[in-house]
Amino acid sequence: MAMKRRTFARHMREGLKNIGRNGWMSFATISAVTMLLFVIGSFSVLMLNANSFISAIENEVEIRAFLELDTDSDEQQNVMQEIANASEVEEVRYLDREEGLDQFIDSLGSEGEVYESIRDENPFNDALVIQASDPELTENVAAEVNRLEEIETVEYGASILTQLFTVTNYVRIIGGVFILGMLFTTIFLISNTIKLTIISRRDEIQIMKLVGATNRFVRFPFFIEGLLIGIIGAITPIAILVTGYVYLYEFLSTQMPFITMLEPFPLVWQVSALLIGLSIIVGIWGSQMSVRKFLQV
Amino acid sequence: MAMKRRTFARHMREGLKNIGRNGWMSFATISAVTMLLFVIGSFSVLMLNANSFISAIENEVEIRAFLELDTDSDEQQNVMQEIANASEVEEVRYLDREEGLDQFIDSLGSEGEVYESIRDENPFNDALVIQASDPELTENVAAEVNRLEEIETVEYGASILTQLFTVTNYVRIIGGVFILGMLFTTIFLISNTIKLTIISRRDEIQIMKLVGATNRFVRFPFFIEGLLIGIIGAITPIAILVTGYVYLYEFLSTQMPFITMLEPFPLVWQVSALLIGLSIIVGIWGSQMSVRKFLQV
Amino acid sequence: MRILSLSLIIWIFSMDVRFLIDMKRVRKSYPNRVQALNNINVHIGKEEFVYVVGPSGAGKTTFIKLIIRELKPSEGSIHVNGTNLGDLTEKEIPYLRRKIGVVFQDFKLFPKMSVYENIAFALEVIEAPANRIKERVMEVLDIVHLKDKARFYPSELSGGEMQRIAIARAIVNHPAILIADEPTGNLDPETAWSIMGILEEINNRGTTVVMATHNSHIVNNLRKRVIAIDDGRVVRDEWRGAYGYEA
Amino acid sequence: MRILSLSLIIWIFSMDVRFLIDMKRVRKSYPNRVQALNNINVHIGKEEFVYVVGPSGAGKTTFIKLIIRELKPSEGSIHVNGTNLGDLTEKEIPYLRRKIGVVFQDFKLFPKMSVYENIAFALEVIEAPANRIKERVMEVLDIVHLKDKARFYPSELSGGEMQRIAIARAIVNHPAILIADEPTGNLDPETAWSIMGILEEINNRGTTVVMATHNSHIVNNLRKRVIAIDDGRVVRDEWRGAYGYEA
Ligand SMILES: Nc1ncnc2c1ncn2[C@@H]1O[C@H](COP(=O)(O)OP(=O)(O)OP(=O)(O)O)[C@@H](O)[C@H]1O
Ligand SMILES: Nc1ncnc2c1ncn2[C@@H]1O[C@H](COP(=O)(O)OP(=O)(O)OP(=O)(O)O)[C@@H](O)[C@H]1O
Ligand SMILES: [Mg+2]
Ligand SMILES: [Mg+2]
Repeated sequence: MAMKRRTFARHMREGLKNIGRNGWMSFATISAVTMLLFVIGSFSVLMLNANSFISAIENEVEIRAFLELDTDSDEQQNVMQEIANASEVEEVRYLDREEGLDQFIDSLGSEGEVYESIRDENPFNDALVIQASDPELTENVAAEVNRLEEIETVEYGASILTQLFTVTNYVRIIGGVFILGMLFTTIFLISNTIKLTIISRRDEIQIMKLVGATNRFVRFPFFIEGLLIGIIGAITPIAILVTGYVYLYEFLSTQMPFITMLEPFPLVWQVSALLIGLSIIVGIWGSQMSVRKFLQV
Repeated sequence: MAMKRRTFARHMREGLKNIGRNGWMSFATISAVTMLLFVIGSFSVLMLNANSFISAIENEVEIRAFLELDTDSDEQQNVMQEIANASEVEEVRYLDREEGLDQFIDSLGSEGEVYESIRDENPFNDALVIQASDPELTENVAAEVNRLEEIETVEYGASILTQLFTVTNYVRIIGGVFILGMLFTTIFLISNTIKLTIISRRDEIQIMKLVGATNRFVRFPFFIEGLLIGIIGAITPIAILVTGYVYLYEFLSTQMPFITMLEPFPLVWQVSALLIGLSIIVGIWGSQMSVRKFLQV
Repeated sequence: MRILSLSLIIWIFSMDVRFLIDMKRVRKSYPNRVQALNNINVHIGKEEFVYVVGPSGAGKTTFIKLIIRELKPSEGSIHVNGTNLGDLTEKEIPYLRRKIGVVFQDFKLFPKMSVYENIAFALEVIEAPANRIKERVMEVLDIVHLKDKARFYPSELSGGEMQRIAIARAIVNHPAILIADEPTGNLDPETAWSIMGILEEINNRGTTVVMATHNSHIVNNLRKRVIAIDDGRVVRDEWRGAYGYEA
Repeated sequence: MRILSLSLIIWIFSMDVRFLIDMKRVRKSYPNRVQALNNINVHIGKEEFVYVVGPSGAGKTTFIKLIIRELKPSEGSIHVNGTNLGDLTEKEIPYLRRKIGVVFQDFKLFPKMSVYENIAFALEVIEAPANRIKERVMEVLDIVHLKDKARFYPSELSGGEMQRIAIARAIVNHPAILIADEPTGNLDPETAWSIMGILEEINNRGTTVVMATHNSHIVNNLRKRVIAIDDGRVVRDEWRGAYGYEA
């Protein structure tokens, strides 16, 4: 049975009024929501950045497949094509021996200087630089490539790689567990706070029932109230996070250009959407769950 | 004026009873304390470990000072002594050229293989490996050492180092800010929750006052209650953290030996002491602050 | 055969809608084992005016709580307005309660709502149009002489004023049954009599009135049916009875 | 000179401890601008028994709240037991209140404490020894005939039972002054009279009793001093007066 429009309007009004009527309690709830959303919001942003940072490191992992000295240009083209076609391979690049040596010496920084002397006897062959479609497939791809007869030897820092992936995986797991834990904590604490405010209004709920209100009639204003508390509670943390992140991004990209943060947009909007969604859902859910307990009169 | 012993006993009893009388509310408060302490506890443990991990990395930073080819053994001893005596230097080690080359090739992993061929023309000189007393002093020490005439060239990865320290400093700052933020959030949310439970008991507080209770008489049981809620709320997170950390430590030290975690003891006891201290202080403070508001009758 | 037809007659009799409130063999014990009512058989017809009297703790309020289904009887059956309360689903309870206006012994006003809002609530529940709510609320406020307190909150009222607001809320939506639990306990005799005037008028317009009271002066001077309860039992049920609960 | 000595006499007079409660030119308006009391001059001596009567909303409860310093007067001075309430510091208020037993119109029982605990509280406050508390609580429970409800919670009591618990708590620590706000409003006449018996006995033992009431039957049959308040003013103050508040 549909609700009359005036009743709907009454519920809206009542939900809004209730926030004022329970001034202190509303304030306590809203500030709890604000704090928790801020914590989980900044934590999410941090973890997303850490994750992209890790991915960037992982994506720098590449395989060097040194070509046999006796391969000619055609053969090199063919094998390159063949490798490029494999589904597990993202990209193949040709690197001639001179360039390979340059890169090697560069990568050693000042330590490389001592090697300048051996430029004449370049120990490198020409090589193919291969990137796997997923960094974790690197080992497989390297094994496959090594089987090709045009390839003399393959190089990808096996031991370092396993360590790297174990570490990054653990970082991801710890981060994920923390995010989930924080999410759970947030949901629990917000609904807990709402429950406390509603417990202290149990008498009012029971009077409503005794005066002939249906459960739906009692619950609707609490629904609106939960919604509004969710929205109001989300405003401050979203505002701080959006401006804070944009500012931090600009600050760090000049101060520490080697740390690559995620672009602020659309990231901050996504996180904001997440926060307000979470906030509203928990606000409504928390209040509805708690009211429900006291409807039995 | 001293409180009678029977009154003290009465307050203790009353504080304990109140936890039962306000069953739901006490439960909500205690579980909020539990959640928050658990979050801040695990976060502290994580950050302490991250911090020690960073320090370990930083401590691996060392300077290689390559000795002039024409220095003889005595001169080498002298200069080594000289360097070792400097207050900014932690340790000096002698590294002959063969060993230096071995280490270099090892450090390259399989990539090093291509260098085996040049063993005969070792490009390294004998070197001194120097560790600064504080990793951040590395640059200074290197400059000083470079001035010595027995030293041909000094090598310490200048650019990498600056990056490393900037990154580790930022990690420390972010971690610190997060810990402080979490601490503030925890204190706020616990006292907020306590306030909500006490607001709904304002009538009772006012009746007490009207029946002739002094402020102290009203407050004391709330003091006990806050204390007990702090203690009870801290039990679970401490138990989980202690066993969890010990277990994780054992698990990771076999699974990922290259990740060095802090020894579980006395770390877990320190963190536990911190948690229970925090919990009790906030419990008492939160309840006393809130009661105070309603004493004016 | 005779037993069957007899129970049939009783059954038909019990279905008779002449009885707006109909309790049969009702027993009520509280969870703490207090036996508040025992073997109560009470039939109250349409448009009746009934006093329920009895000493403190006799079971009057329990009797009232059973009628509005705030409590379920431990035994026996209760019919109100033709409905068996035992068959009532959770969803149907509010619709029963809307037909009954109740003045609670402890008033049960909403502490955070103004006097106006407190009374309006009973009309909002039945989804009355806004303009009618306003008109009707002011009307009943006028009846209880508290028009000037419309914007006050319950905590700003005197005991008697709260009681009159509770009365106003109970009558605001023209209920079929008016139940008043000690509605004059906090009123001076003059105001109490004016309230009695209101109840009588409502009763004359067709509303059944059940009123628990300790006011012997009112019971003895405005003679109506008196149901006397003592220690959970009906000890007397007398038309135009006097105050008293000796059997 | 004459004016000076006159005011001196008034001053000495006002200090006289014969007056346990002494209000001079007291006015009280609430924050919402309701003027509840106006120019109240009331002097109540030791061991007196006073009825305060008046219509609903006249200001009786406000009068009582001023005596126990639940409210401060907007104007005028109040002395209770020789103390000027205006000079009282926050810290001293509880000690004043311990000398006054109060039966509140809305009972003000602790909802989460048992009946026993509710009454014991008033003795714990004055740090009475445990065995005396137990003894005395059972004593007053016996006086109000509710010994068997000691372990009940207020929500499990009937209206009249709550009222009697409130009375028990008010008298438990032998106060110098007993103030009762409508203490018989929820009681049947028989129980009400038994309560009046208790109040009289307490009064005979030397306790000053101030009782706000609407019960004309009691006032007219147990003749005492009657202070009638109407619309915030004392309209009559009569020894052995009858119920009524016409000037
Ligand atoms: N919720 C409850 N739980 C347990 N016992 C209750 C409860 N409510 C009432 N009682 C007990 O049931 C008995 C009847 O109570 P009820 O409130 O019906 O009395 P009453 O006739 O209304 O009395 P009064 O005139 O004092 O209001 C009393 O002894 C009371 O203690
Ligand atoms: N807290 C308050 N805030 C504002 N106005 C109040 C407050 N308490 C009482 N009043 C008003 O003051 C006036 C006197 O109230 P009071 O409670 O003293 O009356 P009373 O004589 O005790 O009446 P009753 O017999 O109905 O209990 C009333 O008009 C009331 O509305
Ligand atoms: Mg009753
Ligand atoms: Mg009053």
